Amino acid sequence: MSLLGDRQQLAYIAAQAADARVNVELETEGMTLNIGPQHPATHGTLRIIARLDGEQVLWADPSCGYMHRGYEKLTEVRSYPQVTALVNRIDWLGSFANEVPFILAAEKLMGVEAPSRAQHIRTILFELSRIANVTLFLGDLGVQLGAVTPVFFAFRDREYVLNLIEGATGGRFHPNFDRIGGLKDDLPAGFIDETRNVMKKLRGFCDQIEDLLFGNEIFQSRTRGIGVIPKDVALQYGMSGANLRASGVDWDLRRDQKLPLAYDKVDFKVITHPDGDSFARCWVRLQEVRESTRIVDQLLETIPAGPIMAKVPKIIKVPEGEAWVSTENPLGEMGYYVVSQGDMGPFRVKIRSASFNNISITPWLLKGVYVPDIITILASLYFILGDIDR
Amino acid sequence: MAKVPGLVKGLGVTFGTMMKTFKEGSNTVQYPHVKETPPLRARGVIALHEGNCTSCMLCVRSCPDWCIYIEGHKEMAPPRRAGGAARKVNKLDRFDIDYALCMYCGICVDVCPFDALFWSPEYEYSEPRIADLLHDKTKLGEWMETVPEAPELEVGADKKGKK
Amino acid sequence: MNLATLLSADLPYWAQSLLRVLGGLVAVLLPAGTVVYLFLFKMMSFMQSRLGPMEAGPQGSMQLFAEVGKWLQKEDIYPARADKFIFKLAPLIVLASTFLLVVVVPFGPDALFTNFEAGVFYALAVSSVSVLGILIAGWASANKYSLLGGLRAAGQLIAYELPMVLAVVGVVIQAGTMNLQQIVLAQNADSMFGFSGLGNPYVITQFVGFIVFMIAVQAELTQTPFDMPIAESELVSGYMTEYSGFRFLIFFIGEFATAGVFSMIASVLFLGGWAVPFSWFGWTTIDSIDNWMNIVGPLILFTKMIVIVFFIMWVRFSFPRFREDQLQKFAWKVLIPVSLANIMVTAILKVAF
Amino acid sequence: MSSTTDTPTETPRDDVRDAEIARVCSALGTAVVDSLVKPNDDMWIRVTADAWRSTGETLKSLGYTYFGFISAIDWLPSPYGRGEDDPTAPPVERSTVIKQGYAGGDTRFQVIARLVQPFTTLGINIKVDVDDSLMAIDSWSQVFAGANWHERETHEMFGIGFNGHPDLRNMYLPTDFEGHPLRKDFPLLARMVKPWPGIVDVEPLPGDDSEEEGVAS
Repeated sequence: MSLLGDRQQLAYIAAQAADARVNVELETEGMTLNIGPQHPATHGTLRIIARLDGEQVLWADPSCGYMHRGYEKLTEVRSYPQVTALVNRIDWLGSFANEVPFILAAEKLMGVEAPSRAQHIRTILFELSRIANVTLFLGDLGVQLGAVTPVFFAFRDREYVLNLIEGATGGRFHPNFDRIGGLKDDLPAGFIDETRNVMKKLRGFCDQIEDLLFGNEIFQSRTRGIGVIPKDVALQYGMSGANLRASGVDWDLRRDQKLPLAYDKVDFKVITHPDGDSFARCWVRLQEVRESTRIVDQLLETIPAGPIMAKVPKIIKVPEGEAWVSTENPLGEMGYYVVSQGDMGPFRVKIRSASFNNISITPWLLKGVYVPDIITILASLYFILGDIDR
Repeated sequence: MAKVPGLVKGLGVTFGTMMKTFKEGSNTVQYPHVKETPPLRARGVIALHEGNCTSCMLCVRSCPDWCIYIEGHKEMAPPRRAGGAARKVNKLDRFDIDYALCMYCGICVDVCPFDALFWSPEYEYSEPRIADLLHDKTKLGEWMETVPEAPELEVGADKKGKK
Repeated sequence: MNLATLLSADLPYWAQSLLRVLGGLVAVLLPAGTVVYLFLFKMMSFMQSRLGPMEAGPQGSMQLFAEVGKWLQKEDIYPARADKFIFKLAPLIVLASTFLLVVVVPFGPDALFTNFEAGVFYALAVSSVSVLGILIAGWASANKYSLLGGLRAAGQLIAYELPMVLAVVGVVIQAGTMNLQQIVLAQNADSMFGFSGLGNPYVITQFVGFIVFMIAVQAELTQTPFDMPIAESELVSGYMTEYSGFRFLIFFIGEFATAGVFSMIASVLFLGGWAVPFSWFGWTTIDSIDNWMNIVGPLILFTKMIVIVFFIMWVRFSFPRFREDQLQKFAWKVLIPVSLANIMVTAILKVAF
Repeated sequence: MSSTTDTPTETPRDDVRDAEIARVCSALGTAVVDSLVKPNDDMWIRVTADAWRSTGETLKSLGYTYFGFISAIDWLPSPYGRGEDDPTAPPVERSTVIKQGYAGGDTRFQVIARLVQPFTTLGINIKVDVDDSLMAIDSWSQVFAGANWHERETHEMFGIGFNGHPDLRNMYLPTDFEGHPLRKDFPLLARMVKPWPGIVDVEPLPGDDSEEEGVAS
């Protein structure tokens, strides 16, 4: 299938407008539908105000803030270790991945670098949290589209990953395992073997989901050609992660950016899809779980021996400066702009979360679709409310 | 070769899972009857070894949620060696952790310089009343029984490290 | 003793009526309960590799009663701006259509409520009454989601009534009667290509009609992949959003009782109903059937119903849902032409042989 | 190009970024007030407020097509510290001297944006001073569609206006909310409603007010 550009998006909208013309001739009245804040399809509390003509959306306006916790303000009264515990909660499904860019930014300001064993373990846990996060996405996708079963498979297999994370870090959802200069603790014995088993199970899960959902003709008819985002629009809106790669942009911060993580030691493919529609976004995520299991498998082979903490003072004061670090999180590019003025805590932290940018495209994207497509598009864009509102 | 339609494959997956559940049992456990053991490192509840606490206030001051409350007073203790001078020690009057506020970050356990706080994987302490989630020092002390040994470390770990 | 004589001669009219009412209740509630426990609780859980309810009764078999008890305790809430009279009426209409539907189902040679000549016609007509209930439920709730759900249901059920009727026309042509009892007899007395060991269940000769009928039933019952009127993830619960407690329970019973009753009708039309092939016992007509079939017949029908509901539920738990316009396209562009072609072929073959 | 004085003295050269910042600065001309390269790390430029919008357009044409974020920094040190003061004690004196960050600055508020060249991941942080009396700069929402929501958020959190923005409604807070939460002089209520438990100290022995360390056994 060729790249669906702007023209096709317009044609799609035009075709739907033609369908809607009947209604215009009948002079029907529009209706404002309030989707949310409490709605099964909004992964939390996103509210979408949609003006409808029949079941067709004339315009839609997402209104967030129901889960705004003011993290940028809270960081200003907390010390660096406390902020680490805090940023866990931004994207609560892949929380370890939130710590890493913040810790890396702090390390950059301090001029320390974690020992290679710590970097390695960080990368493993980073990928595990990506798997835990996207696994749930794949199940939830089914629920959004009306299939009840995939979500239970997703919970079943995510549980194995969460057990691994809990076994290593002590926290099931909020590990708080990173420290400036390394990690809190080393891996417990047996972690490597268990992880290998779990990765095998997860590849099985991917196959299952592919058979159950992605190969399903109904699923394909629901997602193909729905919510097409062309490449340049995606870049303009600052979309990131799988949403960007599904629009055919071959850009992955894991590969393209030099960070003190172990991604340069593994061989992995960056998955892209030319279509830019909902199906492409879901498909890219599915393939990325597979790719992540491969990354973890490779990393497990090569964990170097050694310490897990660099030499850092007991009471951490970060020197003055500014640093920006972003990583390829499960939801997309997650970055922290940390401004330090030499205190125990940061002076200002700008949290650039992926979902905020990803979801800001919705007013543009939801024009002219049907009500069920709102759900498809929101599900495929994959946002987490904590990541939008922070 | 004709491809199996996705609809049929999907039916196959659910049917296969049903058969598997029949034969091998489910992936869930029946919670109150069967309990899964959490990993040794699991952060379930914080236990207090009262004898080690010197009420140095470090945990209180590093708690991001302000959920630990300590009160103490100084008193004279008998000398450690015979003939030595009497010592001034901090005596702990109150050590409360409000689990309704705690966010289980583990910073207090990390900063404790005298090994008075430990994580226990115990998790069954929900309460009908939110005020009952404030655990005082006797209750925190009771959790000490459930604190496990730290797990062995994976190969390649730097063993000399921590407790 | 012949059941027919028991019903017609020996009992006074009120006792007959009472018996019929009790029979109707059993015929509606028993399938509903079985379907809910066996499929909604247990099969769904097993397909999702969990156990489902386990605490109430052995293997959770009393769970249904626990749920009913829970619903009955709940406060009867209706929205402030709801049209209260029809809001309360709506669930009853839905349930009534189920009861009306079960009336024509034959359970045995004599065990039937009515021996209605135009039974097929009546069943298809009465089954659409539930649309009225759903539509007014959606309207009276004064809720936009409910309204959308109700309208979707109306559009969908109208679209699917037609393929269903057309699919049944094939059966009617082949059997040469619209009486459901006669259709059962025709299937079991007949033979396929000279082989009478299985009778002639129309699921084989009318396979296309069977598939179309089952798809239409799936849509009629608003089960996934055609559950747009309910659509938890889009419309919260569609027309049921505002219902709670007892009224929700009625909707719930209605949904699964209708699933059971429609499966009975499907097994009557396509699987040979309550009977076994006549050649097994050397029967020829309805009068020669042994009397014990009045007891065994309902059990046979019940088994067949379970098999059909199994397929309905299996599909429900496996598939995502269609979009409303895709469903309409599917109904009008695929199902109706297919069933029309089926009618033509059946008619030609009927005339030819 | 010129670097500010606070660059570390002995650092490795970063030819890619040096060349890049030279290219950017020559394209922007007089709009650039200051610029800074941290080798192998990042680039900063500070532009004049008048040229804010044209900066965005120029950078977009230079290949910085990926929109990172827009936000602002309030450089005023917080008058409340970390909210750990003793309410009974006399108020703590805190410095109100503004210490600016990289690429300098003259005003209390600075808007910062980040743009990235896709594929090379070469990013640039653009800062602009926001005049205290105007409290507004031009909007980027016509340049980068994604800037729309970021500017709304910045407006809400800092009270900085964006001229030409289609719709500066609040994103998070109620419409009638007063104040701009991310300004440093906006108190964080969670830290005001109860005193810090860390204020209390171990009660000394009666009649003993010498500061002494607790003795560990």
